[in-house]
Amino acid sequence: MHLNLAVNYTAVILLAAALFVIGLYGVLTRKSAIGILLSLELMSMAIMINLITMGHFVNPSPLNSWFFTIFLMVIVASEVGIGLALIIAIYRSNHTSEVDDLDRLKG
Amino acid sequence: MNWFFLIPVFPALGFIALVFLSRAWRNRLIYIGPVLVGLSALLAIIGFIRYFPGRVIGQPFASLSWTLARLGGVRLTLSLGLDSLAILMLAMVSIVGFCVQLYSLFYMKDDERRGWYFCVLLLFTAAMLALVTSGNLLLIFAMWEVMGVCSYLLIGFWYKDEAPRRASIKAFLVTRAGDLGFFVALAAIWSACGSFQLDAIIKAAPQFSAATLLVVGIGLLWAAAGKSAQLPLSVWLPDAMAGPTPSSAIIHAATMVAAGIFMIARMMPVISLSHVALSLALWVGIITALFGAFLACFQTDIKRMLAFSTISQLGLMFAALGTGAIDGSLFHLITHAFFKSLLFLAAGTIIHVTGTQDMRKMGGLAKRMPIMMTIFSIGAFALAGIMPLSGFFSKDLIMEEFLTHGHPVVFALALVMATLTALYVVKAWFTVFFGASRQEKSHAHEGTLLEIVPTAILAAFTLLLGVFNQGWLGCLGFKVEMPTLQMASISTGVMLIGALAGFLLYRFRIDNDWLAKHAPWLLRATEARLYTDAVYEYLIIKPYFWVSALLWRVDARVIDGAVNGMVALYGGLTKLAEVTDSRLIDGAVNGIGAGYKRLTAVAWIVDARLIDGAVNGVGAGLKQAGGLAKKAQVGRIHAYQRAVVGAVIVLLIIVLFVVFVVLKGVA
Amino acid sequence: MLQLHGVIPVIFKGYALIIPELLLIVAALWALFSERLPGGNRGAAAIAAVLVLFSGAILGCTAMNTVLFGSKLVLTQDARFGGVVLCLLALIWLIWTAFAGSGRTGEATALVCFSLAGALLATQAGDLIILLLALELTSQPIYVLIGYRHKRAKGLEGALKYFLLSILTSLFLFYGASFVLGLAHSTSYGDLQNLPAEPLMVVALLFMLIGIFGKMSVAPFHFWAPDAYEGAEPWVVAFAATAPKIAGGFVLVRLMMVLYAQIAFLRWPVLIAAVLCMLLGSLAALTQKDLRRMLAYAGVANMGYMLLMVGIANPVYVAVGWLYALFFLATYGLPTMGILLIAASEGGKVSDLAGLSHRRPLAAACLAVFALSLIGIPPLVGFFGKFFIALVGIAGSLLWGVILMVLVSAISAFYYLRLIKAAFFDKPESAEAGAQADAGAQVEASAQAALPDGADAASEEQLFGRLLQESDEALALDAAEAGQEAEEAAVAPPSVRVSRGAEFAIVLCALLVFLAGPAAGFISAWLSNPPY
Amino acid sequence: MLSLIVFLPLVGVLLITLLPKKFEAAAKWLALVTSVVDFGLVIALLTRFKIGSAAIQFEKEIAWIPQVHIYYHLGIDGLSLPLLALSTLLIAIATLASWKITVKPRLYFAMILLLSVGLSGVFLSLDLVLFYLFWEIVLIPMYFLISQWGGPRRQYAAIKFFLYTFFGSVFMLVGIAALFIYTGSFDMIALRHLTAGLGSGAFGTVAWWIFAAFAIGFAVKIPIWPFHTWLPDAHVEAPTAGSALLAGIMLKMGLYGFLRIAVPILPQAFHHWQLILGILAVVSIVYGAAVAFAQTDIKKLIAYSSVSHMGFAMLGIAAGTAAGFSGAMAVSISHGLIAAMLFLLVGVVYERTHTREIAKLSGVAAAMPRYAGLFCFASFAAMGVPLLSGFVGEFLSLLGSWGSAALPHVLVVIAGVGILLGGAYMLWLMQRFIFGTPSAAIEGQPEISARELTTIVPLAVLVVAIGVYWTLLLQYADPIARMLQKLVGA
Repeated sequence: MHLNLAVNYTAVILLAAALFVIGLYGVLTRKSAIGILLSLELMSMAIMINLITMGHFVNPSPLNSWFFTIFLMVIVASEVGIGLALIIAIYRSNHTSEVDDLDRLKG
Repeated sequence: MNWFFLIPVFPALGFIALVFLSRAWRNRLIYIGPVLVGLSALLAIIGFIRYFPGRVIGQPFASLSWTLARLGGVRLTLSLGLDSLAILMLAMVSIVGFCVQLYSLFYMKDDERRGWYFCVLLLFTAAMLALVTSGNLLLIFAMWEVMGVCSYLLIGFWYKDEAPRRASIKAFLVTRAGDLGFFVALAAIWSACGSFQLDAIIKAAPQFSAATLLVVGIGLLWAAAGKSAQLPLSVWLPDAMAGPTPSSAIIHAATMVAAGIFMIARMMPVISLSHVALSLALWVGIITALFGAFLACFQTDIKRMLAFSTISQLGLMFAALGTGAIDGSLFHLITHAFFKSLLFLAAGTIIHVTGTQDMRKMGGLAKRMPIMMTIFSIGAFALAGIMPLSGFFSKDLIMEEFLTHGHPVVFALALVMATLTALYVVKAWFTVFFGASRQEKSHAHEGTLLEIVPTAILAAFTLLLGVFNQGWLGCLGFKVEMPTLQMASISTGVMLIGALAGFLLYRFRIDNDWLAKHAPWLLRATEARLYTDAVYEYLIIKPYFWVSALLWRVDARVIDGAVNGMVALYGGLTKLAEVTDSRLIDGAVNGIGAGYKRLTAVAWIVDARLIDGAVNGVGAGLKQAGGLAKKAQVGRIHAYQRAVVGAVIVLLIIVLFVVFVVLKGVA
Repeated sequence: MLQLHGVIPVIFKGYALIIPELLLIVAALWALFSERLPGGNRGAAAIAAVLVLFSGAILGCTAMNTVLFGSKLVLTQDARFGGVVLCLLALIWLIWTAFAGSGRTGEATALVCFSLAGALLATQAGDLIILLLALELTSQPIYVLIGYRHKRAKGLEGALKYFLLSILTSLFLFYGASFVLGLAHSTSYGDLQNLPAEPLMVVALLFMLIGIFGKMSVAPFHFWAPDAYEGAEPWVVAFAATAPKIAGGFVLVRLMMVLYAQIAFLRWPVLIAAVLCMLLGSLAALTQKDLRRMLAYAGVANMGYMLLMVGIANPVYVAVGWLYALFFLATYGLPTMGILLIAASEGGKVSDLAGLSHRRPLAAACLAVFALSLIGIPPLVGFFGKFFIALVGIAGSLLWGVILMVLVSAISAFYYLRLIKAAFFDKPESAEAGAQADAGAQVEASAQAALPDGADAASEEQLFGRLLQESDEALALDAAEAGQEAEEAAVAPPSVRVSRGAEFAIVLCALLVFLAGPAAGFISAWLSNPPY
Repeated sequence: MLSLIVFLPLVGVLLITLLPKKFEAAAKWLALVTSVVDFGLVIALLTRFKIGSAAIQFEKEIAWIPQVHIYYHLGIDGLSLPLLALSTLLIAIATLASWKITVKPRLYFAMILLLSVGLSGVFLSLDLVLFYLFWEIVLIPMYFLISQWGGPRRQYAAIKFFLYTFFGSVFMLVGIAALFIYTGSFDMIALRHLTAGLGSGAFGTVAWWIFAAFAIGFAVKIPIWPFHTWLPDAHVEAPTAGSALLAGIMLKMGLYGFLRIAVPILPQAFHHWQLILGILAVVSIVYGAAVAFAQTDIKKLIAYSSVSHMGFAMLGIAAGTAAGFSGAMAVSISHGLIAAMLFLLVGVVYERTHTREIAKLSGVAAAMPRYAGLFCFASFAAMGVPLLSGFVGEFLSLLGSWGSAALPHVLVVIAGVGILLGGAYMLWLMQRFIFGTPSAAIEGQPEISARELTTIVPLAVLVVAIGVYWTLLLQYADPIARMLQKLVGA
């Protein structure tokens, strides 16, 4: 049985874009810092999907887009590591990770 | 090099010698003054005799010129020229100067700053001598102003009290106001004929345009009016009496005030080309003459009376110049120099003896100082114009000139002026010398030798110049006949009427106290010098104080503010842009309560700030802008994120608009 | 026996390009484990300094082929200049830390070396993937560095803000890069030239631009900079405020070189950002109390000047514009680092600098040199930076931009002057400094000259007077802020000793600023036509 | 030779900085020696200078940044020689006048020498960028001089001075850049032909704007009327030597800028600007004189009088005739001497009484007769009395502006009234300050000391020398004035 794997690329790109915007909305509205971090991850997932689909158009071979995606995963992973460390340290020092309370630096 | 050019150099050397010394040394060396001026007087007389009978004015026997500078390629030269008018004026100035120096030895002998007095007097004499011999208008102007400085220093000699200080400033400023005219005339002459040499100017004068001639004419007349105290600028002379009397004798009687008349006489070939200038001189002259004579009658201070008399005599000379002929005015200038300086010196002795300048307190001095009385009388009667004395002949010549040049109205006014002159002279003569001495214990005594000799010399000249006028005047190339019998009788008659009126006024004590009862308005008018001072006070001096104070506040507040206001405006505009920008982002995504409260307030602040931005200056203006620009930094992460996303959206819209509307596609 | 001798030169010649980065990685690793290694923390910084110097020398002077890994890394002349400038900055920073670093300098050195490696890679990147990797490698260590003294809540808050906002903008960059990948069918810069003309390309390129702007703290995306820098230590900010921005600048210029065809529409967002930068940056910096916050805004303004050069459309002057944009980045980096290193041992506030000329006259002189260079006073290098921008700006028909720059730099002169005023003429409030009599002037002992009654003195004072005395209390401060001050003061004043080495670093930086001025000709010549 | 004159004081600065703390007092001797040697070099130059030619002499040119055509180009001619001599003389006198500086003397004298470097550089450089470089260098030492050793409100005055001048000079920078774009060169001498070649088509409007940029930069420095508000504050708050230098020579940099750069390089644009500059000049004259009249602080009065005198120089330039240009040069030199003398004299009283309020000072003639004599001499020179240098400048400026086609004659008459007003405030000052009964502050003050005399007498001698023998100054100025008139007239 031969699965018709003809993928409709524009649909996938639109999916990625939708995911990106949802992540963006999450970043803007989530009160807790961890929530924001999650939304950022969501946005990076969208970018990865987009990268993979773009692979189809990369002419010699899609290897480059795969490398791009893998590198992106590594980078986002390290970001999450640093981000969580920061949030935990903030939580420990002033017992809140609510983003809106952290507004001492201004002007 | 002609020896006679040394005449101005001697007093100049005296000045240089004295000016750098300490006060003590200067006071010891005051004798340099009379010696040097005497030397130059001697040289001047020898020069006069040697060059007598001289040629027509303008052809110098000897001249000396040197280049001051090259200006736009043209050589700017200065020159001294000894022509007949120069040697005559040299003689007059140096003789009067010598007499005044001698007299000052007595008058200033116990003043502890006499060294400085003689030093400035020497500079003044040098400047006047240089002016008289100068053949270059620029040199005349330079010496003209140096004399102004000397008169400022001499009037304000006793700087400790208030009156001399104010008088000296007034004198200097009014004469400099006059000099402004000279400045403009010089500028006009330079751009018209490119040289200041008198002969060059006179040769090129006919080619001048009418406008230049008018400007030069009026400019020079305005300068002469300033220096010779003619009506618009006559306010300084009466106050200038605050200075030492001998200095007034030479400055405000003989030389400086005469410099104006002399300069106009020198430049007459140019000025006579513009009839407007001539008639202006005529009428200003005669009105000033009347003004001076009229006020002189009401003066109680002897020096102030003499000052007003000088103003009126100068007015007469000015009017004589107005007729275009310079012989009458020059003749009167020479004679007036002698008898007026004589009167001032004599008045100095009288003041020294009686201790007061107020004539009403004097009286009965005839018995106490017979010699001084005779000398004073010679001067006074010459001024009044009594027959044998020089005053009569010079005034007569001027009267004739009015007639010959067809100015009957001016002639009549001159007659009125002559009567008034006779009136105040005789009145003063009687009040001072006759009647009971009005002082408690009058210790009046005869003048010392140092007072008698100089005044006697001047009196001698007053006598001689009159009778032998054809002689010495001939050297100027003038044909002067004796006054016709008819002319002599008219002027003598007029003089007698005036004298009689003067005696009657004295006899029946119709003086200021009487006036106070009967015509108080007249008394106030004469005291206020017919309100000429008031005109300056309220029209020029007070408004100027007010304007300068206003400008000073303007400068501190508005100019600074305006310059800074611009920046505040600039600050305001940028803030406006940012506020809308950040509101758009926050508003678009979701409103933050606190943010709105602050942002809406901004609208009010914006216009308040813009309106008085001019006032609060760049510091505050920028600070407002800076402070509000900081407002966008609210400190909350969400606000920043929304700002970022908002900016992305805005940029996206703008770029897409640019690409698809402006550039029509991406190609 | 392998012809090692043959191989080594090949290796050396072939892979010379990445040797600087490798050296930095080695330095970083050494610093990480420096507690137990000989030399300890400080030694690590010194070793790192030597290695950085060596890598800078390689980049600057050795002849090497300029393409590596199939044009993934391309060393053109601008990348070489960027490498040298970044290594110089890092060198000065490391020397300072080696002598005056406090606490865990080992970790700080490691983080800085990693970040520097990333920056070098970014300037040499010839491929989107490498660009992504390099930018993230540059900024991630900085997040940690900013939050370095975790005991102070402010530091962490600053770090978090920097972290979240920087990630947000880089995600935009990657999202744009993914579309560009699709459109250009390859990740290498070479293929970016022939992008198809469709709306998606415009959006993609804009997203990439926004990502880079976020890294350079350009105006609409600069919000993280003031808070992040205020939270961090001045000596941390010294590196954080200069290296990533310069790396971002070089990346932007290289992208512009590549995307030259699309400059027609790309220049508009750049110019808008430039205007916003100049206005917002200079005006907000006017009333700042905190030195780091002030320099953050000043940095934004300086980026604005640099963007002017990138926004030139006139084909004749575009190349020269890029060249002088890079030159200007160097003239911005050195003085900023110098000022922050001086402030590192004084304290973050501008008022802490008071009386510096008594305590450290040499440092005060250096501060004057840095401030005057940032104002643009000749003969310092800042003047030549701005003068070249003015020259090329007018030639490239950006007269309005140059006039705005000129006006804004006139305003900027004010807050830089406040630094000099604080260092030289202010009296330090602290008691022990009070002993030195005020150096105001011997006339100070005189009777106080009565203010002229004519002009009311209030208007006079209103101009700058109030700004000067009042600059310490900003606009209506609410109580929380005051509370914060108290807590801030309670923390012990920075216990950093001022050692001779640290002074040497600052003087070295001042010398560079001073000598670079007259040598501007040589530098621009070296930049435009490579000697080898 | 020229580079030696410019950079010799820099050697002095280095020596002073090396002085250890305990030899602080030696700084003033070092500065004095350096400045006197520098002045000696300029006098040597003066003797070898070929009078009567408008060409640049002692020229020296080295490539500095050839890529952008910037050359280290120095040269001197009739215009810059007198100004250079005046600046080196005033630096030497200022060093002598600040003998009593006890606070940080090393920094003080280093700043004075740095100022000398800047000033000589400005007057000698013939490359626009080099000119701008030295123009800015002058700002730094003056800022430090005012804000460290100044009066009570020195910070405010120093920053205001810095920002005003910087604001002006920043526009000049744009002007220089624009000029380079159109002509491709920074060399002042070559630019004269290059701009002529461009004709007045498209370049006409651009030339107008470039002239405007230069005019703003120089106007702030001269200062001309709307940009003058920094001058009174800077003068009042600067130390004695500082304000003597500021008034004596730094105001002339603006005039020099007009005569060296703006007028010869952009003559067509100058025609359009002549009337505007003339009106602004006359406003400066009358405005400066009027506001000076209302002052209660002597230094502020003299500062506003400088605004008025500089107005005359500007009128001379705006006239565009040979006499006008010579007048402008004469005013700049003579005002330099007179203003420096006045400020040094005020400094003498300030050092004794520590107050400059005219109300508190009166009757100086009784207490200090020789001082009073000098002050009267200086005031008369300021009033423009003939036989003193003040008259030369004002007379030539008015002469020039009367003959100029661009300026209406009424302007000259108003300027004449300005001279009268100038006399008014000077006399008013003398009456209150010199004459009258001695006030409490003046009573018993010691007479002017020998040191103070040595700072003032050379200036007085020069004022009289120029006043009497005009060619002493005009032999240098006249060839330049003729050349400028030919350029403008063409």
